Amino acid sequence: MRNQQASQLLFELSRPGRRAHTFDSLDVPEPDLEQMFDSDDLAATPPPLPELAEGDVVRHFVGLSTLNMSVDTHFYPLGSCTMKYNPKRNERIASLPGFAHVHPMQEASTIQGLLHCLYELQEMLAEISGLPGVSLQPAAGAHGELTALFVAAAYFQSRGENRRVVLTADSAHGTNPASAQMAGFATKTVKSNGDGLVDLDDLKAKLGDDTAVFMLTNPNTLGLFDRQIETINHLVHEAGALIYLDGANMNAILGITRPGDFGADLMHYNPHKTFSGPHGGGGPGAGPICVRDFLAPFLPGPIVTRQMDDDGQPILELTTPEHSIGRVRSFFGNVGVLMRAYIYIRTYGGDGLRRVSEDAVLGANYLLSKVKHILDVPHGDRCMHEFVASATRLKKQSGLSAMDLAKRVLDYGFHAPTVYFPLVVDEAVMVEPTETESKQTLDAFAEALFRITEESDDLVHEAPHTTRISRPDDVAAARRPVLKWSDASDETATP
Amino acid sequence: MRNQQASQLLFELSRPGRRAHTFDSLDVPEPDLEQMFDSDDLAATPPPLPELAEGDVVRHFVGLSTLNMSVDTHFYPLGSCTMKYNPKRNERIASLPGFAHVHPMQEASTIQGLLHCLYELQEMLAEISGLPGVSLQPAAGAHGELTALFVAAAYFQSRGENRRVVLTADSAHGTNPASAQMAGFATKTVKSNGDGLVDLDDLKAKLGDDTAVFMLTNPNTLGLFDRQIETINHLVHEAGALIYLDGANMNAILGITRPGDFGADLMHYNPHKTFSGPHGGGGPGAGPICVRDFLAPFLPGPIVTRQMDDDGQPILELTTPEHSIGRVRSFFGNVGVLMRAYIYIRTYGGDGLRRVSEDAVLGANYLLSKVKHILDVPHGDRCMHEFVASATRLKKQSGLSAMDLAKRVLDYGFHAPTVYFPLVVDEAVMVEPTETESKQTLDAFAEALFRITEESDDLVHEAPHTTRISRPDDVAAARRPVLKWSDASDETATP
Amino acid sequence: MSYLFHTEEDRAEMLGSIGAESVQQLLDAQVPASVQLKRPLKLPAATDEINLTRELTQSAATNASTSSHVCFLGGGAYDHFIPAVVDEIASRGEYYTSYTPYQAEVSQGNLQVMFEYETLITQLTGLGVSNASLYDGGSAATEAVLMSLAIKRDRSKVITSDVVHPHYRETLAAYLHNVDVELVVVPSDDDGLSTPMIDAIDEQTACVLIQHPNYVGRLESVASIAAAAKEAGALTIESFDPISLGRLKRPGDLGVDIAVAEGQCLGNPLAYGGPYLGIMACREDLVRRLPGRIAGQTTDRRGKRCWVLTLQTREQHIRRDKATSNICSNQTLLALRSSVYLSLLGPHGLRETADQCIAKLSYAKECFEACERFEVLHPGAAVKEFVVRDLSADVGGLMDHASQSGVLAGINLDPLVGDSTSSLPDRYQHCFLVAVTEQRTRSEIQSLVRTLESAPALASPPT
Amino acid sequence: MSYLFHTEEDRAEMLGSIGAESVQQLLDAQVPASVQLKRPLKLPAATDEINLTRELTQSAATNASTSSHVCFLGGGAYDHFIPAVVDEIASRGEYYTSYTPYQAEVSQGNLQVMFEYETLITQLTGLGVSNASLYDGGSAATEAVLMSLAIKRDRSKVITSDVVHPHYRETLAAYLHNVDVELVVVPSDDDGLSTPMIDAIDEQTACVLIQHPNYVGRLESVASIAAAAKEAGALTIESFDPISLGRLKRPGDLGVDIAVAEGQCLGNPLAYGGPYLGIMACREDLVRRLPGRIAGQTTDRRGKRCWVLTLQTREQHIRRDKATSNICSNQTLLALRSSVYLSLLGPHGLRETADQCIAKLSYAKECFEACERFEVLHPGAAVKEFVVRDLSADVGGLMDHASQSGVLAGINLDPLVGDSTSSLPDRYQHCFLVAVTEQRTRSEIQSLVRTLESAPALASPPT
Ligand SMILES: Cc1ncc(COP(=O)(O)O)c(C=O)c1O
Ligand SMILES: Cc1ncc(COP(=O)(O)O)c(C=O)c1O
Repeated sequence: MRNQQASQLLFELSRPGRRAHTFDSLDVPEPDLEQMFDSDDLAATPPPLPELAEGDVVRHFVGLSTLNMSVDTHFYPLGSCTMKYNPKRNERIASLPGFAHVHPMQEASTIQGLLHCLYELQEMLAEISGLPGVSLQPAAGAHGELTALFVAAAYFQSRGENRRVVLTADSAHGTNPASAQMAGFATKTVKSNGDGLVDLDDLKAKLGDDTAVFMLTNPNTLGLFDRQIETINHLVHEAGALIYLDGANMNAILGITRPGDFGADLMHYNPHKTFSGPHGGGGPGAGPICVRDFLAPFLPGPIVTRQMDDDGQPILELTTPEHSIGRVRSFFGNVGVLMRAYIYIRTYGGDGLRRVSEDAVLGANYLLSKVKHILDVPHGDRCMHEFVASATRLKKQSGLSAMDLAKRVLDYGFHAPTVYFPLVVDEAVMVEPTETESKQTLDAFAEALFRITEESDDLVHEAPHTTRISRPDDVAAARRPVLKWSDASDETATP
Repeated sequence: MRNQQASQLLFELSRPGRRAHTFDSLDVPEPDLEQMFDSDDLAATPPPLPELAEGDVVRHFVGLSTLNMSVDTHFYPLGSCTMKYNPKRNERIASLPGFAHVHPMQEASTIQGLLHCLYELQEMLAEISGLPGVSLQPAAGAHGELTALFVAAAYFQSRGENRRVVLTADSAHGTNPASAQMAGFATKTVKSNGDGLVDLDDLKAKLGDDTAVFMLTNPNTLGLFDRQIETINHLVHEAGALIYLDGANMNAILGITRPGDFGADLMHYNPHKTFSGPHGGGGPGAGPICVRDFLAPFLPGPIVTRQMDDDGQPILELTTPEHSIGRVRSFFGNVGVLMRAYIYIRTYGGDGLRRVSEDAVLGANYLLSKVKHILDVPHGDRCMHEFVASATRLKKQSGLSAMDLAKRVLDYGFHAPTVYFPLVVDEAVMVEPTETESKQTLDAFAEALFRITEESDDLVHEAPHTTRISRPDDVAAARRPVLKWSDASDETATP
Repeated sequence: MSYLFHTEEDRAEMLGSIGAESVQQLLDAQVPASVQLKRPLKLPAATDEINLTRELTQSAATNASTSSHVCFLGGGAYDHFIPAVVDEIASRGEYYTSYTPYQAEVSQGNLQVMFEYETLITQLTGLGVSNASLYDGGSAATEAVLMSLAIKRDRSKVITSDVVHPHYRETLAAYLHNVDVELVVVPSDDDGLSTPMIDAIDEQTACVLIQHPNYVGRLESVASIAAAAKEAGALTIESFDPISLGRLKRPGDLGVDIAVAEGQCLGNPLAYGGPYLGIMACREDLVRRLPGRIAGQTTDRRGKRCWVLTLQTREQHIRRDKATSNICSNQTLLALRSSVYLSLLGPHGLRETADQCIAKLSYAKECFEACERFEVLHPGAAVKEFVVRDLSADVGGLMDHASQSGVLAGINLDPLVGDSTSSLPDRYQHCFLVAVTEQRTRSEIQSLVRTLESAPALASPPT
Repeated sequence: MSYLFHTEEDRAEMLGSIGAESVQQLLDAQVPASVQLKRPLKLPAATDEINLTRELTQSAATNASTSSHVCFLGGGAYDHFIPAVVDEIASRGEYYTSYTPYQAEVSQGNLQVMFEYETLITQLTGLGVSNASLYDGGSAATEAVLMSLAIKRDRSKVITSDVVHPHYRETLAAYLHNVDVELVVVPSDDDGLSTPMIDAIDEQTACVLIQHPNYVGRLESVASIAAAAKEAGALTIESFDPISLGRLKRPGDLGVDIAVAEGQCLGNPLAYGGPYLGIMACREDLVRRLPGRIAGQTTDRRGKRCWVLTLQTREQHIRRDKATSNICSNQTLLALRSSVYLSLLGPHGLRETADQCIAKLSYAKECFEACERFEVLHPGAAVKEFVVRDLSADVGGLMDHASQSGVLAGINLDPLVGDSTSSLPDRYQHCFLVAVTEQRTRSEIQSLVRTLESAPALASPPT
């Protein structure tokens, strides 16, 4: 049922003279451009973009969309990514002109409704984290990490402390060390112990006078809550350093435990994970951060604050914290994503959010209880919102890798789990079902995994078989990069 | 890449206790229903609808959508259906709350903007047809036919003429005779001649004192403009009857010739064909009708009329024609569809609409110039906006029917042409490319037809091969109808 | 130009292949010069997307709508909430830009949706079979009558009541005008009930058409009427309100033979009257006389379950003048929307919606009753509509007053009172019909009553 | 409850399979009791879709927006028209609910879109390679500087100008604060041009960052600056306006090494500042230092052309602290929107859009010039923005006056003037920045000037 033309590139569909967007004639005088502009500034011809009709464009992009798996179409148990259902009411409400068509340089007085939502969101994030200072500015989780590290740096600088090292966990996401490096810190890695938790001895060994921040993911990327958290808290603060919490896994602990209560001084949220903001094929996200009160003066600005006017009516204003690090991007923040988070939190309320996490934990443990009979799960039979299995045994027995398994899962109509992350597990298969999947779906997924392990090796090695393409040659792609169309070879159409 | 669960029915996904739509508690007192209602009126339990989560519903219906071909995804040369591109601006504008969320019983004074559009649309349809009286009320083309026949009946009745017969062409769409019958007329069929046009002798023979209306499709369903139109016009009116024009093929003649100018007294439009209203998988459409001035007093009401107020400002009002037949449905009409037509006509303007028809004719003749080398085209090598080929020769040579051809076309990623209609051509293959397809697409389609004729008979007989299902058993469906789920057999999932 | 594709080069190549000089030449060869239009069409000039969007956005903003005003209008079309999911699904191109599923292999989505819709409607109505949609509530009621007449060929009387929707009766009258059928509109009793209809049923009666709740919001004795009809060998047609079935008994459980409804309330925008959704379900044994398309289950060549259009010999494209109806294009997209809506609500959501309507209506009634100026016509049970009388003002003026204050307060019944087949009885003079959906809030209801109360009264009340 | 699935029965079965009594037991086994929250979260109560939709629709309606007001605000975010097609495509679930294309076989849609986007950006900029997006214009400019510093490891000076976007400079300053780099902000000349920057370039300079047209709408001598930089062995980074390239020379044709832009103007909603689109393209030979994801072409096992994420050794998930950037989530959906936008416009539509901006801006300038009260600061060529001075009023008050009349008249530059690294020079005191897009009409421009002219003047003008 595939439309053969859909595999062509925009540029191959182009025909000179074809037009989609056309204009009525000008309602003002037409200026003489030659006279107005320096001829050096003007291009003789416009950029050589493709020329298409509106119908071309629609059919092309609608066609391409059907080549993606997505939460709307498939179970998407991609560990660490929290691919939960993206509520349609969020899309509708956030797209209202009064939210979506507001210019970032409008005066606060013209957008009190919007600022009210953003103010409430700040308060909500503070309450959920137990950390009172909030900045909504960062554009994604990694950006939040970076921003928080800038805040930490400014804080230590304000105290005259020269702490240049950031510790990251070996199970941490790559953004942690990358952010630390970008923020101007040196990085050291803290090992995991046999239980997949922080190796306390290694932590102790690496903590020192020069330690600025320990970046912790908790629950960590193995889906485990670090039960040594009080010790960690004690050790890090004892050393005069701060604890940063990578909040990518907040979906496990909403209303159950709060980063501020278990020792974190700074953290980011990924509203595009925890609070159902859609991932958009890779973005946009947002990365609001929360910090302890003594760090709040260093947050980037602006922040929404509330005053009372003469009639006792609340007025919302934008203010910049006293010792602000400045800003980490233009304008306020990823408001479209933040509004979706706000709507989501309003939909659930406090009890509801706790129930979200409970169901996420229930679903993951249920799936774990099935998968452990199929694959090894090195870190025990309890987890929080996700778990990491390993295909090592499979690999030894039949030569099938985590990658093979993942590819074959696609044939069963499921997105694959995350594979080869975290790095601390060999042949890692990281499964996060989320709370918005039914027991039937979890059963079907476990059943698929089981069947795959029973299938012939060749079948699995050569998977996927039912997708638009078979496995791509990644090596060739990187060795001889073709990063844009020039006249890349055309597809020929045979059904 | 298919999500296996998507083939399940809603009812099979249902689990008792699952909920999507939930409610906050009431903000008014809860009445005592037992006391308020007669117990005979109350149902003990609500209807046994399925119980689903919001994520179930979304994934189910998104998944199902991907099993359809559509104009947005595929070339759809379905003859007589004018499957042209459905502009997205029409969707956006028609969905504005000020158009889409207006209650049908609002007073005219509260909806002047909307009534202005509808008034202009009436004027536009009158200008395009050359027939001044317009009713926007009918809900589809067939409904327009019926309404116009009611108008004709009322007209003759008002003149004391007892004309009880409607003539329809043998190449006409089934709605013509069906509408005539429903309107209380007897029907007689007028034959086509060897050129596919009205057989004038047969027409003469059937015309008489009792003839109320001759229903003509022009261009007809063979894609031919009847060049005898002046004679037909003369004959029918001579007999004291009226000419009804089935306007389903208006896409061929916008700005080129007008029904009112070539003799039609009444006609309907299919805005969902001619004016790009999307077909919605079978509807909704609309069926506005235009009539000569002497028929206008019989039109259904209300109609939008324009008055000037004391300041000379136009005021739009709803009025019912003097001798109105009443109404043929509740409320004003299919305003959502009509607004799309209005936006479409505004987008093109007069010259643009003529160009639409010219390109529709160009595209059809071009495709005809290719297809005639592949299949017989019994009615010559010129056509208007569509043409009808025949698979008779193919059938004789290789046993392949028009149906086989159509099914195999699907494998090439195109929707099939209309087959077995009109009835006057054996093994009819009716192709309407529309003006919104590129030459490349037309070439690819012709190429596909050609290749199919070269393929092995078995391959074609067993087609389609690449669709979700192979050919369904229509006979079993009609013989042992299963028209609702009770516990219809479940699909099993194997990739 | 707008949505056209062909470049000058394309045109030349295409004409070359055809063997024509120009498109005009192609036209001249077919359309006699004498009937060709020699001038451009006189239409507003072509307008680009930017200007048209601006102009029509401004035009739309001049209309009162349920977004700008609080809506208490009903009368067959209601301001129920439409969940965001409904719009999201129905705006997928694969649904709204496809045609009738003539090629089942590439239309399984639409066909399964139709089959599911039919099942949902049978669940909703308690009847055995549903078609895939008709145009709207009014034409559906009329088609049900025509269907009954076709089944009861030897009978030629149709009975209905003066509290059935005026538009439905007007439609019915227009359809029956040229056929030899007697349409009897029985006056309702003082309580606004159609029970007197029972006495009019006789051996000539093909069917009775009732509405429940009726146009003035009253609950009819459907079961008694249906029993009387059955006794006389006539069919009973009930025009029902889908939302009300969250709480009321289903047509199928009341002895009804054919149930019809306006499906707008199930997730479809008000859109000033259309496109709406004509719902029709009937007893299983009547299926071969049912108008409109039907999707059914079958298997493909490999034995896989699938869906097709079926029982097509009822339809115009096969049977032409012998068809059960002339309907071709129907309201599939609206049926899809309603299926999504019903799937989201489920049994509990539908019940809750009905209950919220009932509770808010009761509250609104009380508020009006507490007001000297107004009389609530029929006390007692109602689901979402009731009639209020105000002798102290011209009802049209009263409604205008309210709409200027941002409230669409109700339907002025005065213009509907009269003595045609489609009129309401005199009792509804000086009255308006108020509809209360689950969307209305306590404070909106309070402000409705306050706004109306504050409207200027007539110098001398009418008599 | 909202979006949850598990029924009580499901829960019981699931716990059974796990072998746990309750979810609480699962939690207790992992989360020390001492850190568990013992109370419910203090958040507003759960709200149903009906009530939340009503409340937030009302809240949205209280905000001024480009739908309620005529917008002349720019400064890096513009009220360009967004064709309906863009919204329709981007609202398809397959796009907006998918993740980063880690499994290429089921992400060919997103990957091809990324590849096409990259190609479109190279066509737009005239540079050899583009990444698949960064966060926004400001962070993209900063990433370009970091990239330059990484390429020119032995150099530690970054030069920019005081007419580069204040937010971009503020961002840059924050990023560079903890690293050993000198940020030099060269004052512009009286014409609002950055040409003096040329003299500041030296052997220590890693890169120069210019904006063209610059923040006050002036066209910079990009080619001369780039030539001077090249001469000194430094890289040139141009922050460009995508729409302006319908008429202006492309960065790649001016000798620029890295081009960055805010892509909001290419079909993305204003949304009070985000999500926006960071565009970044560079010379082909610099690709291994480019931050962000890149899609590339390859073949599958059957030799079929396909697309993958490539050159991933630049990225954090492979290289961790050695990565070219920490970016992970990017702005793919916005890149999709921009690809659709550029496909619709094509070369001619882009040119026409730029030309309409220029013509309407010229008209607006004339209208202001015709007005005694106002001074247009820099006459001469401009594409969509210019600065107006009004000595007779407090600019903030003036803008308030306009917004109360339904016009968002311009950006008050007063708060941006100062002497930090991110300030504008004193010359822009008492000024506002007016942006005119292709959407503005003659009559809107006239009413802008009329509205401002009618604003009350200060008793004594400032000095
Ligand atoms: C554990 C963890 N940390 C950080 C990130 C980075 O977040 P973002 O992609 O929003 O920048 C991710 C995202 O995948 C993550 O899983
Ligand atoms: C020639 C012709 N007449 C009439 C009709 C009926 O129109 P509608 O489907 O709008 O009722 C059609 C629709 O297919 C048609 O093709």
